[in-house]
Amino acid sequence: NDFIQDKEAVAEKAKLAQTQSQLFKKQQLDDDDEAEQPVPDVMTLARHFEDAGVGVGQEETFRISLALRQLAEAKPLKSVRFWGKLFGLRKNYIVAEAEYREGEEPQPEDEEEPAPSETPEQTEEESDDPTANVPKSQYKPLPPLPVEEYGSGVNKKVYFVCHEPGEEWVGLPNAKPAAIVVARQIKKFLTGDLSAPVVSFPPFPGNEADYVRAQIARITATTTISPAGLYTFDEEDDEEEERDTFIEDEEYEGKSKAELLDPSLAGWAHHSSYILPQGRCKWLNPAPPKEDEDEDDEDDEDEDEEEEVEPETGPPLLSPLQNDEPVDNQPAWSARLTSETSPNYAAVVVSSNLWPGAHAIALQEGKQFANIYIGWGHKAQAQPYSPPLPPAPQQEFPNSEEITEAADPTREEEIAYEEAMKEAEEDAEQEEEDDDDDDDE
Amino acid sequence: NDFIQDKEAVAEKAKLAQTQSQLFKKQQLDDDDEAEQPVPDVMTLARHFEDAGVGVGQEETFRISLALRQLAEAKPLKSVRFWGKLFGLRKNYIVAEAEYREGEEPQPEDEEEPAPSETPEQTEEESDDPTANVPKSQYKPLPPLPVEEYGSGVNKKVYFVCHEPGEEWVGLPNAKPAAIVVARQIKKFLTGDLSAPVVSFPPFPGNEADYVRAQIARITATTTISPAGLYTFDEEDDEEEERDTFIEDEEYEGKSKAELLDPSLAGWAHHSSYILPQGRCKWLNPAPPKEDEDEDDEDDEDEDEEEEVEPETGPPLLSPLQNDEPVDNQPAWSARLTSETSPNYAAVVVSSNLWPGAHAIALQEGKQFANIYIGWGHKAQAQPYSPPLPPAPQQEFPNSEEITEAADPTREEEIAYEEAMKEAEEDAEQEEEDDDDDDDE
Amino acid sequence: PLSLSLYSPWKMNLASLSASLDAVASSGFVLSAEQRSCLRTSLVSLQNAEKFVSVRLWGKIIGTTHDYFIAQGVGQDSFNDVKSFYSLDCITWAQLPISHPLLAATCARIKSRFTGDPATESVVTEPGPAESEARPDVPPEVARLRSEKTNDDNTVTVTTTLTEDRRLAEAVAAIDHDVCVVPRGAFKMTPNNRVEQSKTFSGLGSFDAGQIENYFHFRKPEVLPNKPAAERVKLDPTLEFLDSLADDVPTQSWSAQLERGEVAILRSLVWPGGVVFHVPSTRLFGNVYVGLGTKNDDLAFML
Amino acid sequence: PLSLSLYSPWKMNLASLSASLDAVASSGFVLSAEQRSCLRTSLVSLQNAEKFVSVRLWGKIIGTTHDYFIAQGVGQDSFNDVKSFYSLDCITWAQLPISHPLLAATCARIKSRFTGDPATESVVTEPGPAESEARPDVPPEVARLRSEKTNDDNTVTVTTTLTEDRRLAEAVAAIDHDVCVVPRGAFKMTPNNRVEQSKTFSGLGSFDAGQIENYFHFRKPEVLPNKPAAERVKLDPTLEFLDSLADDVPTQSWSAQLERGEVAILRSLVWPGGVVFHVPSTRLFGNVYVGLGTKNDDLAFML
Repeated sequence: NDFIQDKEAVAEKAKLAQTQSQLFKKQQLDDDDEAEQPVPDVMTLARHFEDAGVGVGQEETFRISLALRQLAEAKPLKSVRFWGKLFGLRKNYIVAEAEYREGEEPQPEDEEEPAPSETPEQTEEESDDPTANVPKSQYKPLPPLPVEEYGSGVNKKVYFVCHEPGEEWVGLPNAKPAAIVVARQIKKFLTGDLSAPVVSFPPFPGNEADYVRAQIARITATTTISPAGLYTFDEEDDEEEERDTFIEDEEYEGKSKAELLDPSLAGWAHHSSYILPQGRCKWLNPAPPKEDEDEDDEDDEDEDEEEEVEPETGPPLLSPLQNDEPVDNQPAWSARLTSETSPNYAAVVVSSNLWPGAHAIALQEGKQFANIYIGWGHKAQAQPYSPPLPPAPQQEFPNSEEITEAADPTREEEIAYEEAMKEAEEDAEQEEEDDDDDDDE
Repeated sequence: NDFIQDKEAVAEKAKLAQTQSQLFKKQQLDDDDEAEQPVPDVMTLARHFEDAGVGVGQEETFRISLALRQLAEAKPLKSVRFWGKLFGLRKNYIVAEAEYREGEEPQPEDEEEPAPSETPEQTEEESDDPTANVPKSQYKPLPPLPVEEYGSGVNKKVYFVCHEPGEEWVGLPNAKPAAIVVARQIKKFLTGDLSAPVVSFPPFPGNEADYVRAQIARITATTTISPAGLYTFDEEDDEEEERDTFIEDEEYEGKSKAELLDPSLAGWAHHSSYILPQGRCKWLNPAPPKEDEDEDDEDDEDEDEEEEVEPETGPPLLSPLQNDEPVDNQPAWSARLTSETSPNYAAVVVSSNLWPGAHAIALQEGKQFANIYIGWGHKAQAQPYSPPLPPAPQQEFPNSEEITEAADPTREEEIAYEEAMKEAEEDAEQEEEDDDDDDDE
Repeated sequence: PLSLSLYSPWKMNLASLSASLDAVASSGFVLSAEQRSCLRTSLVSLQNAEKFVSVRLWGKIIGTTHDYFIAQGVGQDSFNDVKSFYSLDCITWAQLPISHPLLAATCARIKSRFTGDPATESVVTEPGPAESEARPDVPPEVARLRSEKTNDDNTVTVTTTLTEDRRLAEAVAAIDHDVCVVPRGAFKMTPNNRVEQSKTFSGLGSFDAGQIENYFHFRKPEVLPNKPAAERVKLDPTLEFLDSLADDVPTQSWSAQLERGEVAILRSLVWPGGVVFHVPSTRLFGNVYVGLGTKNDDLAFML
Repeated sequence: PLSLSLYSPWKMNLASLSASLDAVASSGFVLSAEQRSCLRTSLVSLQNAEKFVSVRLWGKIIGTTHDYFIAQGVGQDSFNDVKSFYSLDCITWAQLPISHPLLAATCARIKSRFTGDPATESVVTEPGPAESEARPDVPPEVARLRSEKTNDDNTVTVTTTLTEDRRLAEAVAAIDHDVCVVPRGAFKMTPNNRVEQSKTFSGLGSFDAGQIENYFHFRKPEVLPNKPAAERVKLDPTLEFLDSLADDVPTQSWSAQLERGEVAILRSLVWPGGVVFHVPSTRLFGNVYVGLGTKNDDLAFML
């Protein structure tokens, strides 16, 4: 029977135990109790989430908390938190969100490398296949929008994933605008393999690592929230448009549970920047005016698409939740207490109805809060998904009279034309006759 | 077979479920988050105790927390806490410690009533048994020491017990000095029935309710501790001897975990008054000098016991733990962290080695602390228990020459006496002879 | 139906609940100590009041303002005698209406979220059978909810007004149909055609536990009777008398993982939040649901 | 031996640990999430490294500075092939020495607390057998610890120097002897005289589960062989081949309660902290110890 396969399962279990046992090492108590810890008190937060019916179990959470510490020790990270868990078909992802210590950020070059599959068309063009000699398309796609660098926009933080706590953490690539744009149009199950291709229409630019990263970016942007007023913008930084950092407001006085529970959700604010339709947080003109070319030509050619592009805008960072769009006629967020029998010791939990599985809790009058996502990585939708239709064929030439083929005349037009011609002929004959007459006269 | 008995067990389970379901009622959130709650956040404290391997399980703890609230609502109580759990042979006791709201304390008379069995000898004396006519003992026992009233000494707080959360809470009688004195000399299992007699030598003055209360008093006095410095004496109260109240020290700055963990236990202080050998916290002369009687008589009679009684003394309230006597060559207390892998988020737990099962935790630099006892209610002892020997028979008369029977003479004394007598006789004869001689002369 | 089963599978007793919760925690189904306390107490009362042989926790359906906890009580016949209850606070339980095929079809059209208020009404308008067609026999409590209207073009429109508890009943029944799953050998068909729990079941092996063909739908078989006779004779009638998950349509309806090498987890892709678990080499298995109560109609695009 | 058993009793797997912990929590045995995580991981490694058929958590012995967690690994023969291990951190495990009767008697004289440092030494001086008496056959590792001295009056004094892990081994063996208990019917004697777990055991009834005569010591029987033959013939040799708790000396060695009507708890009065549990009508039973590791010699005075 399946004795050998059973043995394999047991061996796998033992191997995982071996791997995980490295997590359980003693730590020295910091001399200074107040010392900033890179990893928050995951267990305490998880207990409050558990009170809200949210979590992955105390034992797994404990292992995750140790794995986060391991990550913080292995890389030059300033802070690491448990972002959440994404279910996959064959493996699941544990996701950690981290920030590098100042001055120890990875070089941008390093980040660009792991995405060689971004433009698969190019490799095809250079290959030796027999179609290589067919006439090549003159179509030049717009250059992809530049990826926001680590530290700003959708890549303000960096994300690491592993399948089981104790296994190696794998850094995800930076989120790419094109990937986010396509991710919004597709709905795919994750497989659990970061290098798996994402087969979809429209074609997804990248593999599962990019898709995971894009979904994390979308979920983070929409569902990361904090009690309103806890953070504020640095007064010295007065560029209103592009503020994507904030500081703790020292004057925050705490919010009562009633305020945090208010169904208007005015007690909570968005903690992450909104992602624009173009897939970036900071808007960038996809085709900046090229000043060295002839302006008239351009006016003609780019009229429909790029001329005088209206910058995309979205709600600013720290906007209150009450402006969020309803989801299918239901509020975007639901707020509750974690206990109805002991409300005075309960935490406030706020759950996203747009991304089911995303939750936030607030403790200690909102001075402590946390966000988590546990789910399949899919947005809620009341209507069945239907893939987008292929775009309309591109116009090859601008529509102008000189190159427009004339419509074939209809029978009526022909008759009218023939009649008109006949009449004209008759008129000419008549005139001739008249001329003759004149001559006669 | 045992079908009917099984049915009874099922019915009992259903009945308990019915009783307990009354606990689970919703509570309104207090408008003022800061409002003083009569019951502390039992669940959070229990979670920290659980981290230390101490507790009765989350579900039972939750039911207990609701039962405490029920108690606080049913009686005029200012505060209620989960004191602990005592195991019994047939039932266990859940113990709540409470303080009445000011002005709503029970009348002292109410408290005296539930102890009618205190002096069983008296009822025997008055009964009609045939030995009633035998000569009665002239021995008048000293009147029992007065019981400390609610609010002071061992009865500073009041205790309620139940077998299962949801069942009715039963108030325990005030702790009696005589019961405490005898409880120290015996070692008995609790049965779980408050009205059960306590069969012991020396005879225990009361039933199991008094024994439970005496053990609670002893455990509380020895093992209730708080971080040193968190509380202080009110400066206005300058009677050094009898201070048994304290106030929170507003200048307390918190103690680091290292300080709370220090093996000297200097970071912790006794939070309850020491019980003197006489079974009270405030010393009382058991036989105050009766001024109206003849002083000489008294001097003679009371010489051995009561004259010039040295007041018993003990360590004052808030004494540091480091002065506690070692237990069998081991320190009286053991301090540890609740986690060795995440010490920075761990609590400090201190366990009594004198009363195994008694523990204290400190959180938030000692600003929050809690005590608990879970066990059989027995003090640790390295040597096997041996019951005290009966006291030496009482001296009926003071030892004076006039009533002392002379010792029988030994043979040597007899011989010496006889010889002395003989000699005397001979001397007498000689003298007679001499007299005769004299007469002759 | 069901969930959170154990050594005497499908009974939620002191022991099985914790063990089962342990198994499904990694799938995001956790209960607070408060909820566990309440459930243990209130489900004992429910069992006693309704004289059930056993009660079990089915799961919860997440609403926008409150969640519905669902429990089931089982009578003498664990295959046919099952009643469903819902509770908003884990303390008081109300019985759900009996599912009806007509309403099931109607409810499948509602894609909005559950609110958590059982009185919330949904109105569904759908084409009905032509006036000439025979009307199926509809019980009055169902007929009462439906009103037919003949349009000008002689087509019929049916308008159904449903309270949320009615919709909840249909969702529970629909999920049970697809997600209530038992491992091979856990139940057997007795010679007198009763489905009974097998006393000798000792669990699947570690490898087998991760294969969906070793799991069966605990419902009246639908696929099996339509299989070719040649295939059917190969099956052991005492053990393989139920529809196998391998015959599910669509074919890739499940994700199976042997998590940590110690517990087999089958996650439904059709009903996200439906989780089946089995601890290999033990009698412990069960299933639970925690989700929005709506079906995933997009599976074809998502794989 | 043993503890924390289950449907395949006496295996500590994902499910049985939680269920068992639930049952013994009311007796004051709780583990933190950290300890549970560590135990689950490290005991799997221990099982794998030592090729045990199963591992189980035995309990803990509380020391003044550290606690000893005790686990046991079981080989093919669950009755005879059991090894004990201790750990201070729930991660690394060290095997305990094999118990020896001579040292058992010596350790019974030590009444001081365990410290939690396995290297702590205790020195016990006790009268030995007269010089003329035959010396029992003592293995070298035990003999090494003992030194005999003939006094002036020809009596012999034996001085034994024991490290705490040695003492721990004897305490675990002594507690196992008295507290490792199984319900009637959970194990059976096969025709070829092997003790095997019964596959048909479905638990005691609620009433029976609260009666100590329905529990047996899982050890080589000591009382049974000395019973009158007339009594012995009344016993079922396949089920009642072990010493019943009813024959324990002293007679009142146990407190039995059916807690909450749902779990039978037997607490040892001889070894305070020894807890036996059984969930009626299920295969779940086990025992666990959490205490100081010292025997209660005062039972006669305490009842």
